[in-house]
Amino acid sequence: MDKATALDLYRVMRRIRDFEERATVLFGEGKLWGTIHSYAGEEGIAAGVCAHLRDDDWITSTHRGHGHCIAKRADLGRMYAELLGRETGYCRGRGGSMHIADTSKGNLGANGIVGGGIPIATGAALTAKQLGTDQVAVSFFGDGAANQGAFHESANLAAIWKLPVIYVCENNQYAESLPVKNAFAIEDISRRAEGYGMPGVRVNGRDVRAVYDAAGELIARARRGEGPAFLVADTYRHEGHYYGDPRKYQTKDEIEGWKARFDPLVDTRAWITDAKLATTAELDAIDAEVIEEAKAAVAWAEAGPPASPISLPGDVYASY
Amino acid sequence: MDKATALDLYRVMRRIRDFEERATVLFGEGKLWGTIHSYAGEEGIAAGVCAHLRDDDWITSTHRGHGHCIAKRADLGRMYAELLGRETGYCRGRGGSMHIADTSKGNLGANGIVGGGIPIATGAALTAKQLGTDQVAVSFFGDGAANQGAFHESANLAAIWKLPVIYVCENNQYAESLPVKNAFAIEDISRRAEGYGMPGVRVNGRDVRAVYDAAGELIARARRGEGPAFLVADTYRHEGHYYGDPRKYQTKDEIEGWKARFDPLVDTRAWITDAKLATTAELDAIDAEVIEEAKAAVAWAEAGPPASPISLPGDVYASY
Amino acid sequence: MFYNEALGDALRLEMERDARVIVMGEDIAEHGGAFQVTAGLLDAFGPTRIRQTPISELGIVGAAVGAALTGLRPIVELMYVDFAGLAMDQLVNQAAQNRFMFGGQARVPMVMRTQGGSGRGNAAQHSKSLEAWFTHVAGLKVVMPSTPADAKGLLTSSIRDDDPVIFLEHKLLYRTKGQVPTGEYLVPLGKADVKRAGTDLTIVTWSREVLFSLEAAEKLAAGGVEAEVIDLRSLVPLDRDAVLASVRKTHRLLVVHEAIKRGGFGGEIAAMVAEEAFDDLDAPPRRLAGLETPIPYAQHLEKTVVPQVDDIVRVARELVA
Amino acid sequence: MFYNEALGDALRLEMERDARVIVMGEDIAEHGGAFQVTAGLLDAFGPTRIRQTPISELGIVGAAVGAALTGLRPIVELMYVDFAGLAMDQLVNQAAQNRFMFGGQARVPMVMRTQGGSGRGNAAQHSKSLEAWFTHVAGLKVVMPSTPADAKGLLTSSIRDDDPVIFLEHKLLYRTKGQVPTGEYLVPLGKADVKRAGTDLTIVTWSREVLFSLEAAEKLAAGGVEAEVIDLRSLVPLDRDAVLASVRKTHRLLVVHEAIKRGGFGGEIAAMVAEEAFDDLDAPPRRLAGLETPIPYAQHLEKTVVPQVDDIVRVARELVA
Ligand SMILES: Cc1ncc(C[n+]2csc(CCOP(=O)(O)OP(=O)(O)O)c2C)c(N)n1
Ligand SMILES: Cc1ncc(C[n+]2csc(CCOP(=O)(O)OP(=O)(O)O)c2C)c(N)n1
Ligand SMILES: [Mg+2]
Ligand SMILES: [Mg+2]
Repeated sequence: MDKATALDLYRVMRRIRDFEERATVLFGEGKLWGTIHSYAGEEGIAAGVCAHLRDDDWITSTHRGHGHCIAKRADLGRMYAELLGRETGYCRGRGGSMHIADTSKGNLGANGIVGGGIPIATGAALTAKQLGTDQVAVSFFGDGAANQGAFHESANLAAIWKLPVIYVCENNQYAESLPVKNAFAIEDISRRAEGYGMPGVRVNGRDVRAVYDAAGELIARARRGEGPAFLVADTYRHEGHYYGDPRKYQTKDEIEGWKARFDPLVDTRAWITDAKLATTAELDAIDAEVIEEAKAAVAWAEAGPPASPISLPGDVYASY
Repeated sequence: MDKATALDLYRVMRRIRDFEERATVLFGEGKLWGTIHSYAGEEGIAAGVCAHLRDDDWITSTHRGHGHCIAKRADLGRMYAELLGRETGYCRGRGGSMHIADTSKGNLGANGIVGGGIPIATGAALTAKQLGTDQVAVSFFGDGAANQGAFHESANLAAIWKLPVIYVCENNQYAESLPVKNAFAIEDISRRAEGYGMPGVRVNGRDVRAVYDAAGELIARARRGEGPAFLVADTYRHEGHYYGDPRKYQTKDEIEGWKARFDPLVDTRAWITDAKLATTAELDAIDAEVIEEAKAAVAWAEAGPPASPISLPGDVYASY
Repeated sequence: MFYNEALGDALRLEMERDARVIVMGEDIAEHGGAFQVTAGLLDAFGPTRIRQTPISELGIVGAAVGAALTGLRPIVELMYVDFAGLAMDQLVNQAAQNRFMFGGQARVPMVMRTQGGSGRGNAAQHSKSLEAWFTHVAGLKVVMPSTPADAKGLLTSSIRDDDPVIFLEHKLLYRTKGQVPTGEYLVPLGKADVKRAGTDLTIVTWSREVLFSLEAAEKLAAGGVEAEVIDLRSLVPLDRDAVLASVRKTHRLLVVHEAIKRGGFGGEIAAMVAEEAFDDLDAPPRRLAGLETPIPYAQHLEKTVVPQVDDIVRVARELVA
Repeated sequence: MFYNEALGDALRLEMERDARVIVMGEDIAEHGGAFQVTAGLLDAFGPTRIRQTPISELGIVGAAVGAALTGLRPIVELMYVDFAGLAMDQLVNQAAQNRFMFGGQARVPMVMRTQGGSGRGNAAQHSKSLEAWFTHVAGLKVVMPSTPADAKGLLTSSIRDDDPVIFLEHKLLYRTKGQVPTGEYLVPLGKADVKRAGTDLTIVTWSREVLFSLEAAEKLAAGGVEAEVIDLRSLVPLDRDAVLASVRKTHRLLVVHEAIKRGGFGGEIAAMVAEEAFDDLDAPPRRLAGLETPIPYAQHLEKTVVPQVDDIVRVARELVA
C-alpha cells in the first residue's frame, strides 16, 4: 500500500474516532437529543471500503452510521449541526444521528430500521445497471440485519440481476444484547452468499488493510459488471450499543479483552510506522489536524441557527 | 418398501389426482367460485412426506393445497363442500380452495400468501419444543416462496432454536409465469440450507419413493430433537398455474415433454407392479374405490346446505 | 377502451416519453400481469424495463425506493394490495419519510400500482381494501380511479409526480369500458370529480363504489331524489373544497366505501364535514361501508359484506326522509 | 408503581399462572427489554419462556401465530410500533383472519406488545402512532392503556383473551407512576374509563394524550370549564355507549390523539358521534391530533407536531365559546 493511501485511511479512521468521542461528550453535556450509537472499534471497515468509492457511488448506512458518513467524505460541521438540531445540519435538524444523509456524496442515509438500507442500495445498483454507468452501491449493515428478510430478498434480486452492489456485514458480535452465537447456527456468516450465487468473503474487520484489499477486489468486480458480493467483516464494538447502555449482557473481562487485543487506531499507527510508510510524528500531525478540523466543525455547528419550524406540506411532499 | 405402504402411497396419490380432475370439472361447470390451483404432477411430494406424519403433527400448506390436505387425511366430502361454498365445508364456505384447513388432522391451513405458512409451521414446531412433545411440523411451499423473507427469517429461527420443522420446497420450475432459472442464480435451491446451519437435501420429487425415503429420515431426525431440515423436491406442474392459465410463458413442447417424461401415477403403478408388490388388478381396484369414494364425497357435498350468513362478531372474534 | 387497457396505455406513453420509467413486479412479462395491464409492454420495452421479479415484495418495493432516490422513476406492480403488509416498511419508513427525514435532500418519484376489492371469490387474503392505511402515512399520496379515463390520466400524473404514490385499482374495474382520450392525457391529483350533479344529498365515494353510487343515483332519481355523486379520485391530496361545496348545497352527506367501516377513510370525510360544515347539515352525516369482517369465499356471501347498489339506495332514502 | 413495572407484574403473574404463556422478542432477556418491561423475567422463567430472538420481525410474529394456533399463548414484544410494517402480513392476513377463514376452527390467542409515540428525540422511524392501522383490521383487538393500573389490568385480560390483541404502550408513559392493585387484576377490554367527570365538553382520548387532557382539564376548570375526560383504553372493542352517553350530557366533543389527524382513529369517533348523536351536539365535533408529518428529531420541533396541553386548552375553549 502506498503512503498516501495509508495516511488517508488513517486520517479517516481518526476522524471517525474523534467524532464519536466528541459526540459522546456533547451528549453528556446534554446538547444532543434522542440517542447515538458509537462506531468506535469498527473504523477500519468504513474507511477500508469507502476508500474505493467515488462521490457518485452510493452507500446505505445504519443507525450506527457516523463512520460510514465520514468515510464517504461528509462535512463534519453539517454532521455536528444535525446532531445539534440546527438548520445548517444535513437534514435541517429533522433527521438527527439516525437519519443523516448526504446525497451530494452518494450517502443515501443512515437508517433506523435494521436492514432498511439493504433493498435501497440494491435499488441504487439497479439504477447504475439500468443507465449503463459503472457506479456501484455499497450497503453497510450489522450481523443482526443479516437475519432480516430484507437481506434475503435483496441479495437474491442482486444475484439474479447481476447488480453492482456489495453487501458489507459488520459483524461486531452483537445485535443490541444478542450475541451472534445465539443469532446464527453457523459460525461464518459469509457462507450465506453461496445460497444466492454470489461470492462470500470473510475478513478481519479489525485490520483496515484486510478490509481495503477485500473490498477493492469486490468493488472492482462489481464495476466490471460481474455482479454483487457479500463481504463479512468481523469486529467488535468498543462501546455499548447506544450511549448509556449498561451492557448487562457482557462481562468486563470480555470488553477489556477485546480492547486489549485490538484498537484500529493504535494498530494502524503501528503497521504504518513499522512499514516505514510514515513516522509517528507525521501521524501525530494528522491527529492534530483532525482535532483542529473537528473543533472548528463543532464551533461552526454550534453557531448555526436552530432548525426552522416544520413547514407543511413542503417539508413532507415535493409537490402537493 | 412393504406392500401396505406402497399401496397407501398410491391410494393417496390417486385421491389427489382424482380430486384435482374432479374439481376442474366442477369449476368448468361453473359450480366453483374464485380460482383453483392444480397439484397434478406433484402428488408424490405430499404423499411421500405426509406418510411419515401423525394426526397430531402439523403442516402448513399453500394456495396449491388440495394435495397436502388430502395427504394429511382430510375428509374429501368436507373439502368439496368447501369448494362448493357449503356450510358443511371445512371452513363453512368462508375460506374456499385457498384457505382449507383441517385442524383436527393438524393441517393449519392452505395459505393465499406465498410464504405465509412458513413462519406458522415454525411456530407450531416451537409449541412442540416448548411442551416437550415429539410432534413435528412440516411446511410445504414452492420455489417462489423460497425467495420470500419469511423463509429466511423462519429457517434461521428454527436452526438456532433446533425446532422440529421440515421445510419442504416443491420446485415445480415456475412461480406463476416466472421460471426458476430467472428467480435463482443457483441451480440447487437446497444449498440455501448451509447458510442457516441445517441439512439441505434435494430429491427427485417426481419419484414418491425418493421423497418418502428422504422425508422419513429428516422427520425422524426432527422427532429425535435434532432440529430442522430443508428438503427440496424437484417436480413440474402438469397444469397451468391456475384454472384457465393461458400458459403463454411455456411452449407446448416443454409441457408435453415433461408429461411424457413422468406422470407420478403411471410411474408409481409401474414400480409397484415391477417390484411385484401388487398386481395391476389390485391397483385398478384401488382406483375404483377412490372413484366411488370421490363420487360419494361430491354427492354429499352438493347435498349440503349453503354456507350460513356471516354472523358478527362471532365469525371473526372468539369473544367480543 | 377497458380500464386495464387505459392503464397500459398510460404506462406505454410514459415509458416512451421518459427512459427513466421502468416497471417491476410479479408476472408482468410474458403473462402481461395478473390483470393484463402490462400486456404487450415486454415486447415493446424489453426485459430490462419490464422487470419481472421473484416473489419478494419487500425487496422489490425497497429496490424501487433506492432506484427512485438515484434517478429512475420506477413503477411497482404489487399483484394484490393484501400483500402490502409485506412491504409496508419500505413504503412507510423509507419512501414516505425520506424527503422529510433528510431535510429535503431526497425525492422518491415512485408509483406502487396495486389493486384491491372483493367480488371475484378470491377470499380474505386477496380481496381487502386498504386505502385507509396509506392515507394515514405522512408522505404518501393515494389515488383510486374509478373510470378508464381517470385511470389513464391519474396514472400519468402519478408517474410524473415527484412523491411516492400509492395507486389503487379495483379488480372488478379492469373490464369496465369507457371513453379514453388518445395520446398524452393527465388528470391532476387532488381534484375530485362530480360524476353526477344533484341537489338532495351528496354521496362521496371512490373506486368501484362510484359505479354502484351512480346506479343507485339513477334509482333514487326515479323516486324523485337527486343525488350528487362525488368521486374523490385521490384521497391524498384530498379535495376538501369539492366535498364541502357540495354538502353546502345539498345539506346531506353519505360516504360510501368498500373497505370495512371501522377505521375507514369514510370516518375522515364524515368527521371533516361535521367539523367544517356542521351548520350546513340538515341530517347526520352517514357512512355506508364494508362490514367488520374479512371477505368470505362463497359467492352468495361475498356480496353481503360490502355495500351494494340497493344498500346505497336504502340509506340515501333514509337520509333524505 | 411505574407503568413498565406494572406491565412486568402482569407478565410475571400470567406466566406463573399458565405455563403456555411465553414471551418472544428482541433484547428482552439480560437487557430486560428496551423499556425494561421484562426486567427480571429471564431469571424467573429462563430462556425458553423468555425467548430472545434475532431481528426478524416477520418471522417472530409469524412464529407466534403458529404457536398460538397450536396451544401456546405467546406474547411478542415488538420494540417499536414503527417496525410493524415488517410484520403486518402475519398480523393481518394470518393472525386476524385465521379464525374467520377457517370457519371457526382456529383460535389465535396471542398478544403483540409494542410501543409508539414521540417525545424522546427518536425521530421519524421510532416515534409513530399507528393504532389506526390495526383498528381497520377485522379480527384484531387494539388496546392502549394510559395508566399503570390499566396497563396491568388490560395486559392481563389481553393475555387471557382468545383473539389476537395489539397492545400499544407509549414510550413516555413507562416512567409514569400510579397506584396498582397487587396480585391478580383484570380490566375488561372494551370498557372506556371516565378519568375525569365534567359537564361542559367531552374529551375522548387515549394513551399519553389522556395525561395531557387531564392536565388541560385542570387548567380549563380554573377558567370555569368542566371537561369530562374519557380514556377509551381499548379502541377495539370500542365502548360506543360510554362516548355517546357523555356527549349526550355535555353536548360537545373533542377527540385528542397523537397520531396524525388524516386517517386517524379520531375520525372514527367524531364520525360515529356525528352519526349517532347529531341532535345532541351543540357544536361541531372537533379533532385535535398530530400534524401530517413524520416526527422530527430536533427537541424544539418535536413538540410542535403533536397536541400539547395548551393546544387542548385552546381548542376546548373555542369549542365551549
Ligand atoms: C426493524 C428493526 N428492528 C429492531 C430495531 C431495534 N434495533 C436497533 S439497532 C439493533 C441491533 C442491530 O444489530 P446489528 O445489525 O448487528 O447492528 P449493530 O448495532 O451491532 O451495529 C436493534 C435490534 C430496529 N431499529 N429496527
Ligand atoms: C405474498 C404473495 N405474493 C404474490 C402472490 C401471487 N401468487 C400466487 S401463487 C404465486 C406463485 C407461487 O410460486 P411457488 O411458490 O413456486 O408455488 P407454485 O404456485 O409454483 O406451487 C404468486 C406469485 C401471493 N399469493 N402472495
Ligand atoms: Mg452487530
Ligand atoms: Mg413453483
